[in-house]
Amino acid sequence: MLLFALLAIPLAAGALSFAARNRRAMEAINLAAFAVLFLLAADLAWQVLHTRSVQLWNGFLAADSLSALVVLLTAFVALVCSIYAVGYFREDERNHVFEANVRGAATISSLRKYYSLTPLFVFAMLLVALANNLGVMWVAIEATTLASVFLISFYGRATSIEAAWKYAMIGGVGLSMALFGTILTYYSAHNVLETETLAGLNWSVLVVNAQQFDKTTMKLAFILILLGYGTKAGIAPMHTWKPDAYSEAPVPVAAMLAAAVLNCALYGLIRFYVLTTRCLGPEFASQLLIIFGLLSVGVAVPFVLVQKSFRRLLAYSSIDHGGIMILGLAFGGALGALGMLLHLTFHSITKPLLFFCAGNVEQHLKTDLFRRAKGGLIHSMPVSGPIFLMATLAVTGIPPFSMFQSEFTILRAGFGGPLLWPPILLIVLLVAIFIGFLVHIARLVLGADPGLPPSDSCPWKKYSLIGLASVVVILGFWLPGPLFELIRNAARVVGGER
Amino acid sequence: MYFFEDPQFGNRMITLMAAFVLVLQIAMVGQRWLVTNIRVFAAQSFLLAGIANTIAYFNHAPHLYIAAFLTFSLKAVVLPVVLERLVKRVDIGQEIAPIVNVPLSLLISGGLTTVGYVVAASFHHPEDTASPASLGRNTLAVAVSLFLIGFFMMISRRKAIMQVLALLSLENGLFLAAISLTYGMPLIVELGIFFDLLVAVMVLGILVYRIQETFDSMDVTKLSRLRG
Amino acid sequence: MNALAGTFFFGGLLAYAVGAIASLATGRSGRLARVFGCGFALTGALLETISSCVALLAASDAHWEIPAGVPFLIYSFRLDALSAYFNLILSLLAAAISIYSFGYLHPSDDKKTTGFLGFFYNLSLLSLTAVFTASNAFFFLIAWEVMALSAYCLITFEHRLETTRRAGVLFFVMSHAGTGCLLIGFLLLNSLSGSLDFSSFAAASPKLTGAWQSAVFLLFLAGFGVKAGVIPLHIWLPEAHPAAPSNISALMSGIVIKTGIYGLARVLFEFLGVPPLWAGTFVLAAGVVSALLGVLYALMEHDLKRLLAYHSIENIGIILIGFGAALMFITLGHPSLAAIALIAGLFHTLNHAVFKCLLFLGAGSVLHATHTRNMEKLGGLIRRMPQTALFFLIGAIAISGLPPLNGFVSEWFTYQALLAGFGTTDKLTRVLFPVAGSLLALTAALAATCFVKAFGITFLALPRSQEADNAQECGLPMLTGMGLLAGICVALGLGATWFLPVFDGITQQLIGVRMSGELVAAGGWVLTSGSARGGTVSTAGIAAMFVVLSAVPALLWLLWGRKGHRHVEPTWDCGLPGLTAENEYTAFAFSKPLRMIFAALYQPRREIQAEYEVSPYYPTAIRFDSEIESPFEERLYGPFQKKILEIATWMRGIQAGSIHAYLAYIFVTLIVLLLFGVRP
Amino acid sequence: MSVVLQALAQLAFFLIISPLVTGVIRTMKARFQTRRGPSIWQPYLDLHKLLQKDMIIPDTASWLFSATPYVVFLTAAIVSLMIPMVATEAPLSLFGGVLAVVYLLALGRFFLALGGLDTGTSFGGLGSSREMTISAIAEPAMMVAIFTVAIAANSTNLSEVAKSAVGQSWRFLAPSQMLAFGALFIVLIAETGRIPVDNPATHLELTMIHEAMILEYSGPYLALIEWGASMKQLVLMTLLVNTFVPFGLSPGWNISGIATGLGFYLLKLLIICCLIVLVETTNAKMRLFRVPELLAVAFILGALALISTFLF
Repeated sequence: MLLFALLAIPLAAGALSFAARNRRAMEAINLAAFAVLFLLAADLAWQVLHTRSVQLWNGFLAADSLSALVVLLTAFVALVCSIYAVGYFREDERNHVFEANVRGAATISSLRKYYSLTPLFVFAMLLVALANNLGVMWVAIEATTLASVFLISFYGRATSIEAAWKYAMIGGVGLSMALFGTILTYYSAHNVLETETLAGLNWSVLVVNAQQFDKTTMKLAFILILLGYGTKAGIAPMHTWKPDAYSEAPVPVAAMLAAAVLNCALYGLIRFYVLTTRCLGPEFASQLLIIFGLLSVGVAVPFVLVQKSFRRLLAYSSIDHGGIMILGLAFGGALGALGMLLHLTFHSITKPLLFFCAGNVEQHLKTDLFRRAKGGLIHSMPVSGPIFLMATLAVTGIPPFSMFQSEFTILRAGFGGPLLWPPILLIVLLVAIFIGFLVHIARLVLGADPGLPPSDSCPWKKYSLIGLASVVVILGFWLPGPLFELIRNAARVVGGER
Repeated sequence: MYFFEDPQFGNRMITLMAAFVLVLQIAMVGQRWLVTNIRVFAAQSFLLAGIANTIAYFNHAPHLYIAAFLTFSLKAVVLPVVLERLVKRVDIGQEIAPIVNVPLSLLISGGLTTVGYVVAASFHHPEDTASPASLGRNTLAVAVSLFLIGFFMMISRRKAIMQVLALLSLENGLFLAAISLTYGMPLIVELGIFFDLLVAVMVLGILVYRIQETFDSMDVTKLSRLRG
Repeated sequence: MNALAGTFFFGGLLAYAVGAIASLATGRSGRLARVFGCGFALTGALLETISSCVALLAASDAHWEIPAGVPFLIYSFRLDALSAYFNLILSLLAAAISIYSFGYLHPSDDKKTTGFLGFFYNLSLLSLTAVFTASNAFFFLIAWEVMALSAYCLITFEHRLETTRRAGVLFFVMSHAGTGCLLIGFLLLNSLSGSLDFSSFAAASPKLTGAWQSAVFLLFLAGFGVKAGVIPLHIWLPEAHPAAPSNISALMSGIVIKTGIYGLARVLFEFLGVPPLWAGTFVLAAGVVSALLGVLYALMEHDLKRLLAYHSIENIGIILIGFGAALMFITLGHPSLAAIALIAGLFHTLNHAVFKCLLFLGAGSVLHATHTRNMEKLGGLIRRMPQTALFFLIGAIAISGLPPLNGFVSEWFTYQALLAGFGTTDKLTRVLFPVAGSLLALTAALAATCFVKAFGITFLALPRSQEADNAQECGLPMLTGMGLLAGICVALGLGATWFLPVFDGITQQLIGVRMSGELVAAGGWVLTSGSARGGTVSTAGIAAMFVVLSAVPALLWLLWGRKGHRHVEPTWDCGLPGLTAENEYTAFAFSKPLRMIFAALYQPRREIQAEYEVSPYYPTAIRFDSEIESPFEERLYGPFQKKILEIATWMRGIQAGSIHAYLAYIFVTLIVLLLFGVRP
Repeated sequence: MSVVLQALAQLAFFLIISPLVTGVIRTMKARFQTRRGPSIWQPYLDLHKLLQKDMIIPDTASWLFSATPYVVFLTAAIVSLMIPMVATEAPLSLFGGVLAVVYLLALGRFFLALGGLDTGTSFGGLGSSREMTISAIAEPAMMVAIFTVAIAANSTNLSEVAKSAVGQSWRFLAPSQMLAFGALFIVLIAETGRIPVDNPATHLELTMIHEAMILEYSGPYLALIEWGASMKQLVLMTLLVNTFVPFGLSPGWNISGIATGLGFYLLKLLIICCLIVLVETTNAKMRLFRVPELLAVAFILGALALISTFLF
């Protein structure tokens, strides 16, 4: 029932929001739904922690530790984004953004679009994590794309339509590859399982028999899955939609794309990774993942070093972190998987903070270009400014913030492996990315007072920022025991244990 | 009518239809008129439905009939109609200058077909060619080629609507692969895929319309403001 | 004793932590934040001083492990001799700076910033303590980066100035690059020893040989070298240290760069096993180059704080000369000589910390009183700020290595170690030791020249600007802070023999010998170079002789001088009407001979523009511009940065906005991978 | 003889002999230039006169101006007790060896330069700047020469250096010793402000170095500085003669030993004075920026000395 509730609540919230007549009602519906959702997700995590697995409908929906972790993070991101969104869209309304649309749509219909599509979006993401069947999982991932296209083109500017088009097209191609990979997986299992029922694609069934799968097919399947879900996760060279989509979407949507969709795509990848390593041994997958991981981190470097827009900067950071997680997976072993999932967790919590800061700054300056910002934001934004700087440091892996811990764990796993150059190269690239970030954000936040009017007065925006920032700081010193236990169990799932 | 029982006959039929599917795909590559392209796509989808029916018949896989019906109704009828109306509405006849010119495109398509065959060749297990389970498996090469050529079309065409069409033909390749390798996916998955496809086409249709409205053109090369 | 040391140790940590939080919490009231920020820091510093002294005296090797609430992290502290020694340096300086800061921070300046300053100040003290005592690589790295982070925030404190922001970013960037090296180094050690614990690294050191050893050595040298400011990794230092508020500059130059020295000591002598000979030679050469270039660039500075910052580079070089020699002696199998060289380096670390801190605080007082750091605008402060001038003079004498103060003692040991090095081998490398010694002598002499300039131009003669003319002596807290350090300078100089046993624990731990017995002779009055016949010196004796021999001038005075009178008259002005500040020699002119002599290094450019109305021989105004080349920025880092940015700009073509290109990337990848996947 | 008496004796010798050496050089130089020159006792008369005179203190100067003469005088006095003069055992050799000597002299110079700056005139600054520069670049040459000696004796303690030469009395003919001697001699010329580096007899602003710094000193302060300077000169000369050619040094502090030691010592001083005078009369003063070249020569000599220790 819990699993059903997890899926039903966002669907219901989407429908209710669609029916709602005014802004307050929509805000209230979303907030309430996501708050309840978060509690349910926490409950799920708690149950999974004790029973290892929760199932519904004869195993059609199933949650193991990995799913529970992804569900929990998705629910968390959805909750904080919905809180922030209230302040964000109110500010947009005050700035008459909606009236200035190319389409000239009225405020309420724009808001309705956001408030009803977002729960659908979240529903799709939860389904990704909860579906046991890999085919259904694919359908759900495709659904996340479809639900978010119009969220990306939300503002109706020429550039946002461009971004949405690229997102839809590249995503479409990517997911076709993923479907191809899924078909091949089904095929390679087909002969072994001799079944044509739904269970033939159930992960829980596949993982048990993975060793007998056809090896060549599994290789091709993994390549296609890697490219497919890699596209969705924004792994280079399939990352190209990311900067466009992240910079054009409304900030809460961008935050969700960066923090939650990434998780879902990686989640899909992990499921197949486990099958592949079981079938082929770890070398094949880890070879590929090392190349793609390093490529992702490396691709981000030039764009981070030379960048004109801070929204796009964040997108490249997201590509970089996708690469790091992929590398964690690639370095393998219990440590690599654990590092990867820790990174996933910390990233999901830190990244929204960074996006919210960028959102506040963008709404304050009315631009996301560095060149138009005169620096010295700390004077007009005494809360967002310093937190922006702090979040930058957090996201670039500076201790005491938690991402250093996960990156360190991943690197440790890397140095434990047969090849030394990938982790060393990773360190070099990470340093370069840090440099780019620091230079850009320090220039933006610090400096003489340019004389802008004070901002940071909206309590929704301010307190969602402060709250999340506190979580980020606390995580640097204290990771709650049960959460760590959950992550560790999830890492066992990645490592192939049940 | 004994040959209706003969798997060998079914195999031939499938191979023949698959070959036609590939020919149609290459025809799309060479074709500049949008409306013609849409109709070629419809024909291709129709053939696919035929292949699905044949496989369902010879392998006694009843759920494939449903897939075949959905393919027919959705891809051979509904989508072409929707797309043709869209083309009429935005009033654009043909692709003037594709990014890769037609002769070269045809050449590349040939190359991609070869790649498809090479990839598919790795699936051949000599010991089970004779068994009924292998029925239609030689169409895999066609499926991979369809997929690759469709992908290539997305790269070589400027018009947004052609990209949508290319994406759809690419999905046809997937469908062919699914039915030929495993006689389709589990039914609920199949339904989900079709539902997604439908929604995707609607979403893309709306986007195409918005592009036309915003940029006064369907040329996606004009969508290049977001850089760096 | 462990329990006692531990109680004070954690008490100190707690005080720092409380100070950080309290000053942040009371940030709205500058007055309160100042009291909390400085008060808790002082408390913590005193507790840490006691703890370190206890640990050093009792030769304890206390070890505490506190599990952190974070995966894999254990707050693992170890207060062994080396840690306790550096912690002692830190806490001594922290105490003086905290007292000084109380006067330096003006609550009326800016209310909010005082709270932040207190927060980051205490945080940096906390992290510094952790750096010196961490005994787990993971914890060490975290403490290391938190230190860099808080240092960045402190440097960037006056971020309204463009130069300050740039300096901060430069610091953080260089520091982080260094951390990257450390990260690789520690992870290499980790994969060798299978644990992140420092003790396991030490235990695994015999396994570390060949290429791995070389790699680890170079990585740590680079990583810690950045923080220490070894040339050519120093470029951030002269920018960052002056940019910070002066009390923070004192902290930075006094102790933060010493973390690099601590790290080197820890790694080179404990984790590296027996290093190859080239490693020691390399460190020695790096030390000589840093020392010499550091002081040469210092000579060209007319900004008081930048000048001091360059001297930090010089002194780091002197410390490294000691370390390099020690490494070479270890390789050559002379542990007792190695111990002397190590003592020289470590003692100089303490000495430099004390007098550099003193000098920066003095510069801070000058800045506080005159609002300028430009020496060309100062002068005459000795009459307006007599105590500050006296303390600065003590610091200047100490840093110039002149007897009988502390700088002399450690340089003396360095010379002795280098001289002894000549006899240790018959390879040609032995000529390096005396050559290094003579270059050290050049360095010291140039340093003296530089401080004649720094002190003379800043404090003596006539004020060169209105601000300097109006300067007033600073308040009691600031004077107390400086006085404390000046006292330590004198005490360490005169009482060096009684201080030497402190090093026994360290040399025992790192090299396995105890030397203090051999280094002291004549009942504790005389320092020796290991044997009484080798070389001796007695700073206390020299100081005593100053007092005793004063009888001679006094006698002369009695015999002859009573008839004469003192007249205070205007200085001879060459017949011009009245001597003004414009007649004085400037700092620029003072260093001119050296600029000419070392023109090959400085590549000075000058530009003279004379404006005239009638004839060029009768100019109405002359503008003179001169600058020297900064070769590392212009020849090394500048082109590198430019190249990187060029490549980055070129690579940005990847994302040119064309969806077709984007799809093509995926397409090509797909084909390549498919073919890769089906290859037989 | 107790150490106190030894110290008193050596101090007295130094105090008394040092003006004489200045006088001897001056007179000898005059004779070489076929002038009559002043009496060799003239420096004593100068000191006597200066000590009696009034002092004029510039109004810009601070307490440092007054402290400088004492520091200069005292450092020279302390140093003089660390060097073996007539006996191998210097009275205060335990308090410091050659390094302490060099650094104590540097301390004196440090204060002298500050004293020059304290007056506020251009001349003072000019002198300080030049003095510090030249002494700085003289330093490596001096050190490398001293190291050669110290390495041969395996000690930086000057008494030990002198003792180690006992029994190998022709050691000074070794190439390394000769080269080091040459280096140190050049340094001596530079440090004592003699031609070709500085001209002690000039007050021309373009050329003066040492004199520029002490231009504002008068009366007893000037006397202390002058006396300190001549003691420093004697210290350096003693260093030169007694470390390289420790002939005739008395092994202990007894009357007869001291007498012969003193005799040999004065003889050696006379020879060194002759050398200095020879150099001063046969050379012209160099341009300031040629001086580094001279000192580079000294450094090379010293380095060669080191290497020849290695070779032979």
